[in-house]
Amino acid sequence: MIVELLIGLCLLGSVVLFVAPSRYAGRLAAGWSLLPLALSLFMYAGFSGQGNAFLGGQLAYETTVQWVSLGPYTLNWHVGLDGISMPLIALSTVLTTAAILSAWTPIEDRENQFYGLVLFLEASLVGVFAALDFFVWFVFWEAVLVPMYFLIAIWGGPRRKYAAIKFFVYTNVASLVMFIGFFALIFGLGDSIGSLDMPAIAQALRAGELGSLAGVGPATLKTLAFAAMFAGFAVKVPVVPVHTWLPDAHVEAPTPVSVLLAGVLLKMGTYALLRFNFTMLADVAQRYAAIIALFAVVSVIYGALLALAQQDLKRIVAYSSVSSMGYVILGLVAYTVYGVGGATFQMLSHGLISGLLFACVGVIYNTTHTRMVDDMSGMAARMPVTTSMFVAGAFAYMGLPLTSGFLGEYFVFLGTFHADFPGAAWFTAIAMFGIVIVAGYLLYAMQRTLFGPFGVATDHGDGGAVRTDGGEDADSGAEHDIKRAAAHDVVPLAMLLALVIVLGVAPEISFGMIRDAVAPLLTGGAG
Amino acid sequence: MVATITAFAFEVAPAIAILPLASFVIALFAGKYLPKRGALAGIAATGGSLLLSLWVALTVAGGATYNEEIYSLVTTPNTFDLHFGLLLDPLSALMLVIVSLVSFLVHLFSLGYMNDEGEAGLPRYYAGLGLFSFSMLAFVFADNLFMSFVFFELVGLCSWLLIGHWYREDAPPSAAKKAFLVTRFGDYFFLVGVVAIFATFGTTVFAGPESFPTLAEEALAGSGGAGGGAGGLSTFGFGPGAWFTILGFLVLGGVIGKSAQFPLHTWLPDAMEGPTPVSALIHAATMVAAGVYLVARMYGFYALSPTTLAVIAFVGGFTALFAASMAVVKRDIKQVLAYSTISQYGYMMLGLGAGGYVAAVFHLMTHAFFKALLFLGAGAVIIAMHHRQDMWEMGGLKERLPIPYYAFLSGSLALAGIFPFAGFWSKDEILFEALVHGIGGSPLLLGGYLMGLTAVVFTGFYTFRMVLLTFHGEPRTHTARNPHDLGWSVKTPLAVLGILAATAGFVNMVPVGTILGLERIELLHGWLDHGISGLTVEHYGELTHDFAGYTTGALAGSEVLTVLLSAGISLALALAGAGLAWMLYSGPNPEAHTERLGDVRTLLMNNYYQDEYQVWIAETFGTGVARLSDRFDQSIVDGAVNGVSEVSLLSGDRIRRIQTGIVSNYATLLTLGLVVLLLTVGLAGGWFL
Amino acid sequence: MAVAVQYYLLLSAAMFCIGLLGILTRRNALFLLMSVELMLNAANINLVAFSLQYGNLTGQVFSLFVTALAAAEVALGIGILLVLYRNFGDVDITKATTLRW
Amino acid sequence: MAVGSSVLPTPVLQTAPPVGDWVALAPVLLLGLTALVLFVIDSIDPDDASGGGALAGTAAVGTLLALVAAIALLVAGIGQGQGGALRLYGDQLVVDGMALFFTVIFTSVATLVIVASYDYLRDRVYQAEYYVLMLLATTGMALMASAGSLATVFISLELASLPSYALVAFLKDNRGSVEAGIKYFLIGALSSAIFAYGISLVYGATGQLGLEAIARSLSGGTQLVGILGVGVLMVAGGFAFKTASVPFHFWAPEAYEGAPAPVSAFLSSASKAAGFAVAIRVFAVAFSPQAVVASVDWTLAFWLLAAVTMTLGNFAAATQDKVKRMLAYSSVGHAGYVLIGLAALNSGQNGLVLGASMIHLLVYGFMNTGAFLFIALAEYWEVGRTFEDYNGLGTQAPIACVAMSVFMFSLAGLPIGGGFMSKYFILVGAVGTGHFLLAALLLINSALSLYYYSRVVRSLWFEEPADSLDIEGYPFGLYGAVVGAAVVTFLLLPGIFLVSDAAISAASALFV
Repeated sequence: MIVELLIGLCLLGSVVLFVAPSRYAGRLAAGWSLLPLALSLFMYAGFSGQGNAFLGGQLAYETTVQWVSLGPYTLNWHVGLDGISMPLIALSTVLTTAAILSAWTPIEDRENQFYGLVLFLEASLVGVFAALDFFVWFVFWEAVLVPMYFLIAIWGGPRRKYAAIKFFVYTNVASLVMFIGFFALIFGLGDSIGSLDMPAIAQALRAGELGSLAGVGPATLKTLAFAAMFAGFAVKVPVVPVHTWLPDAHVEAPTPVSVLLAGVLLKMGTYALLRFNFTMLADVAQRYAAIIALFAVVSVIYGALLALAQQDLKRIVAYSSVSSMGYVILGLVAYTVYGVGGATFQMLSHGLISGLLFACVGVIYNTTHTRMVDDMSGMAARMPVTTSMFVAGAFAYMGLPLTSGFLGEYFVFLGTFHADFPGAAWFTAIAMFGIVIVAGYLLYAMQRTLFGPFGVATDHGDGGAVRTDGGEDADSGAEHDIKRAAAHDVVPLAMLLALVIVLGVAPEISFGMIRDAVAPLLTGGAG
Repeated sequence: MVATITAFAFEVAPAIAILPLASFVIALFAGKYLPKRGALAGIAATGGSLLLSLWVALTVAGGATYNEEIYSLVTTPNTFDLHFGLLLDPLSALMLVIVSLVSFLVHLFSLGYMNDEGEAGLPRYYAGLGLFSFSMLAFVFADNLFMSFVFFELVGLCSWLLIGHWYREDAPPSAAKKAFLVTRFGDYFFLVGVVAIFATFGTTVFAGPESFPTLAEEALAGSGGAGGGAGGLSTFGFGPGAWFTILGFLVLGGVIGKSAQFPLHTWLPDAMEGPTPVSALIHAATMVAAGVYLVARMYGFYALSPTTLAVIAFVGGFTALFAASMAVVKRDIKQVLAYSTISQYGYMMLGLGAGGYVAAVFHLMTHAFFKALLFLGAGAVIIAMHHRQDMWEMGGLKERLPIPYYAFLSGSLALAGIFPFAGFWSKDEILFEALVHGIGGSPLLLGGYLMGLTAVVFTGFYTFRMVLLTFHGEPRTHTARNPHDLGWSVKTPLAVLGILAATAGFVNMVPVGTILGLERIELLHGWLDHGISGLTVEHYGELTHDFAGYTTGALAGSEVLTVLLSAGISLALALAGAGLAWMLYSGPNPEAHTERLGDVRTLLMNNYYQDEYQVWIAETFGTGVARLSDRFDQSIVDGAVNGVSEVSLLSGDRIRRIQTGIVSNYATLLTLGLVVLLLTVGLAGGWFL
Repeated sequence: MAVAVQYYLLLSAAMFCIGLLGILTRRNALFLLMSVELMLNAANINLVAFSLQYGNLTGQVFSLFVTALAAAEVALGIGILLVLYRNFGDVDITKATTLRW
Repeated sequence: MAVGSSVLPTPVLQTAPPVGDWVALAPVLLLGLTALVLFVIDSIDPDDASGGGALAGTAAVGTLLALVAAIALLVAGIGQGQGGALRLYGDQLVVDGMALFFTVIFTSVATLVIVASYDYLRDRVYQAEYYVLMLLATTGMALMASAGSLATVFISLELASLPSYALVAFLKDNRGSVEAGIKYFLIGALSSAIFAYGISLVYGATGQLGLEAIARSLSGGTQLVGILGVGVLMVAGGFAFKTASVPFHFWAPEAYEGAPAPVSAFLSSASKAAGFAVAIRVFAVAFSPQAVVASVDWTLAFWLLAAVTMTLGNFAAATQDKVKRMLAYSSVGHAGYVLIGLAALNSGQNGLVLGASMIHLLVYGFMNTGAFLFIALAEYWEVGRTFEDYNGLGTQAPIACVAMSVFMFSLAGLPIGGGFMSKYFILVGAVGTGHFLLAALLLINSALSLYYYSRVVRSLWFEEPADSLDIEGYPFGLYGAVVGAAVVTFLLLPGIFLVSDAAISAASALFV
């Protein structure tokens, strides 16, 4: 019942916040979010699952209750965790707390609704990672869209409505495509399953029990369903060329929401790919590995190139997320311990690091009110701590050793280079070039914004931008209204950075359970 | 008892790196509350590291070695093992001493250069130095290539941090970015290499029977050189020989970037934007040495591939000449030293490529001392000159700064390769190795030799041009007449290094040994020839002989003659270069003769337009392609998305026009619809047949 | 059995089509009501004819219902027609086009 | 409302206790009786001193009682299980799970609409007639769901339709209402003529009007394929009119837009459901034999209707300026979704696909009614009809706007309400029967619908209110109905099992 407790806590918090007075909402939300955070860490510490949830592993915190019977199928409330979902749940709770803290400064309107939606989002995210019944999972999967839509559209930037509806419709279409693909499989399985229990489905599919549906033979059905599901999840990840909702959503979303969007929402896509495409239809994934890898590599390189062309700090990080998520796909397709495990680890790592970077951008934006690289320079002089965090986060993003960013990418490379599919080494080698481009745009952005002589172009002045140039003294910032960030702005940064380093030095904390859950995946796909 | 103590030295060896890490943490978090802003912690830590390193070196000298795993990052059964470990053998012990010594001295020097000058951001500075020392030391004792890569990258970060120390100016952050990016470009290949080595051998351990050089050797030996099977190793569709060559090249990418070899050398001169002690420590003595050290570390692997060796030698020789020529015209004292550093690392690469493993390590050691010395000397001059670095603003500092002068002179003589200073012995040995292997059947090496030899002239010239312009003649500016006073913290390191620059060469006097027949005088050779089997000079010699076909030749069949001739030629050329400098720049008021070079000067001042073409490449293939992609993304990819929505809405607008508001039309459409339905179903059901 | 059932069918079809044509071409609402009556009675003819054909009374009874409902429909229709006239001043159904698209 | 709070058991397997006809028909009788009582009240007190309270109260009690009765019968397993459907009056009426299920929908919608009408009709004349007409229409719908022969189908359909025409034109002085009324009436009259003619042709081909009798007669095939085929399609046309399916939908946007909003709610939810109820019964019982489908492929007809209906409805809704008209078109679109259930019949998953359609109709009954009642609320406030007029309403009336957002997202198929479950159940059915093209169309339309539904949400919450925006009063009845509908809509997401099992087993029972 502990998973239900976790989800319930988030939902309850959401309700409480909706009725709470705006004035106290920030503090209340932060305090409340510690409850699920603590609970999830407690669950993490006491995690006892073994093996892969979908492949007959021993689940932790499992509950099954019958819910709906839909014709030939039973829908159960079935939740449970394995070594893949547990870290992602912890990631969700951690990032939610971080996002709430980093929202204190920028969110000044309808706070109670904001935090209520964030906690609702948290509940949905936890649900996505915990659910084992398809329909339960799908409810949470779609439920994520609603708070996100509001969060972007109400508290977002100037083009927030465009971005919100784009995100909304785009990802919804994707869900439907995936849904159709998945149910084609379910019906293809015929009588061999009686519920929408995903582990049962996965095992049935891997056991080769797929029949034909509407005159389509099992092999073709499988391939088509794989394609539909891949296309659906690819939007969420996002994989080039279905990525264009992401930069808009990121740029327009308020920074705390970007933290969650990049940190957790994108992981839903790769998590689902791992669970559905790469677990249930492992044989198809292996047959078309080279094509999938091609998508991954294009995402990596093309995403990085796009990031290189951007001027808006958030757009840079947004496109770089496209690039980083490409690594995850590449790792998944490898079907090696390091490949799939590394992909999962990279999900965690990228969640923390991109969250950190977005939060840093947010802290800077809070005081400068611009995110354009050209509009500011020398922020380090005024915001030394934030700058340090930004630098650390950026280097972690570039894959600096002893941060989780390095290990995530390294695991993936290691796992993919010797994978079985044709050209694996070449794909990997090309994808690795991403580490050079990522260094290029992040270093460029940092050099331009954080270093050099201090100055901020503000558009407050009449008739064009006014650049204020500061002196050498760090303490004279007050006159330019560029102040050191408040403690509550920095705490989430420090929290995330600490985790990035801890995972970078002691990856076994999560890689252990990930590996344990991934290992069964690598053997015995359907013939 | 002895065994216990031996073991104990190795047990505490991790502390060599951990101590500076602690100083990093202290400086970072508590630096601003400490009396010297973290300097003392750094000095204590690196001092401790130095002592421990010496202890380890002594233990290694006693014949013990150590090759153990100490921390496992990932415990993954049945697949690649990612761990940190300790490989303590003569090579790493030597390097540990060098690194911790220079680091210690630089920390000391920084008291004078940074603290006394009232610089801002000292905790950050000392934290950077501490982190660097930690990373570098850990890199040195790494027992596998993965760990090497980890710390290779970390030293890159430190380099970035420290070059950009004065971040409020425009140039340092830019230089830092460039340094990191250029080395990152090299590291990309290194990363591919590490991963590929993992994929090929399943391990990246340097030493032992299961190490990758050994496995590679066995694979090649087993398959008779090239083609055929590779002892169960996956060679990705290549023959083992070809594949190992590719692997070697990949790792070499990182080496070329880090050790600033052509064509990835362009970052190093810019890196001089950092504080001078940093230049001394990172961009001269240690970090830049990481590349060369890495080649030496896995020499057993490189020795298997003649192609790789030839390329290393050629790149090294070319870089030595190329960089030296640019140093000739520089005005900034640190720029001269920067190009000289590139040039000297070129020599080391030449040595490694030419099969002169001992020579290269030897030069690595002597260079660490004399180049650190020169940089620190330059630092002392810069302090004295109130942070002016243009040599044409100096002059006549000899009388005013005697200790720096003599120390600097010692370093310069070593750099120029003048007998009997350290550089002479080591550089000469490299050239000698290239020569003998060149005439012994690998004529390609002669090309490297000739380039190295030519560079000797340039080296002699620019070194003495620098000395003369800085210290001799009449002071050319007011500052030069009234230099700043120097404290003990500046002078002590100079003195120590000055002595080492003069004497370090005596550890391996090959010419003397050969002539006198005293093998034992080649101490370094002996030092590197013991320790873990497979990592010894003798073994490397066998490998280069068996796999790369290196055989020692001799001029006129006489080894002694060859040695003498080689040493004599290089000394003569060095003296010639120095003499030319003396001719041109001695006297109270030297003139700038560089004008006479005309277009060549422009070319040299612009560094052969290396920066320009690299920037052009980066702009075209990086930014240019990025812009194109962005435009493509906005217009085509996103345009398609928006297009779909626009088309939908437009068709929605059209469709709703069907509803004209006139009910007769509705009735008509309704009837038509029903008729269509009837016809469709009727046709499908075959009613009309 | 005087007349074969298919002739009734033809008659009813013709009536139905005439009624339909009336609906499609007329603009006066009253004519539309009449046309609908024609169509409904076409159905009635069928019902009665087939009732005879099959020899059960179901069709005949049902045709009574249809007739009754047709009457009710017309009554209601005329009521709505009245308010239409009151609002638009006309019984031309093509004039009432405030709601469209 | 009451549906959500009562637990329907999983299919009852034992034979239901024998009950009298009047018990089985209790909901229908209650509805009819209430209409008569309202006549009486109006005769006694023509001016209604209570301002409509007595009338609305009586009507609401009547529909509520009918609702309770229907639920009770459903729970008791009347007409379900092994005993099969209860056949009354010579098979003219059938009481089974499906009939009761649909009765629950009609009575729920009617209750909500009547409660809301109390405020909407305040200070208007002819209130008694309004409630009587509504009750009679509901009675007709309940009878439609129970109809056992084409004769009762036709009569009950007209009983439901005729009051509806009058209701649409209820605002006699409003040109929109009257215009909507005449259009609705004319199209309705044409459709019922086509329908009657279709019945006559089916009678001609089989000699029967009873549904099961038709099935028996057709099970061996027929010589008169052409006559039967035209008849079947004309009958389908009649249902298409009732369900507002293309091309019989033309009345719908006008009628829903012009009619008083509660009437729009009633028509777009209950009337549509009634059309589907009778269509499902007729096609599942009378025309389902393979012999019929082989020569008269009415599933193909419904396939075409579904495809065209959902596409036209959603695309036309996408660019509307007025919220009510948008909802009207969206209602057409939803008819298309439900039609998938009919199009996918005889593909081996009858219980699932029909059940999904029925569940969707039930959920739709709440969410769509709620949405139209919100429009009624807006009309009550006189804030205007376009999207822009709704700008910033969220700040003025947050509770109602939350409710409206629930309706919109639920209609769009997001997991904020039962609409999510039912829409995806339909999609499951479409995929499970191999109708991938329909599934793809559903996908496209669903995406588009998300766009235009969220326009409402956007107006309510994201836009700045116009300066003139000022609402007076929070009418209790309207609010109660809107919030009640929202609560049920929301609860139907986790509580979908309360109705899904009943729906699917009721649908399956048709084919036993």
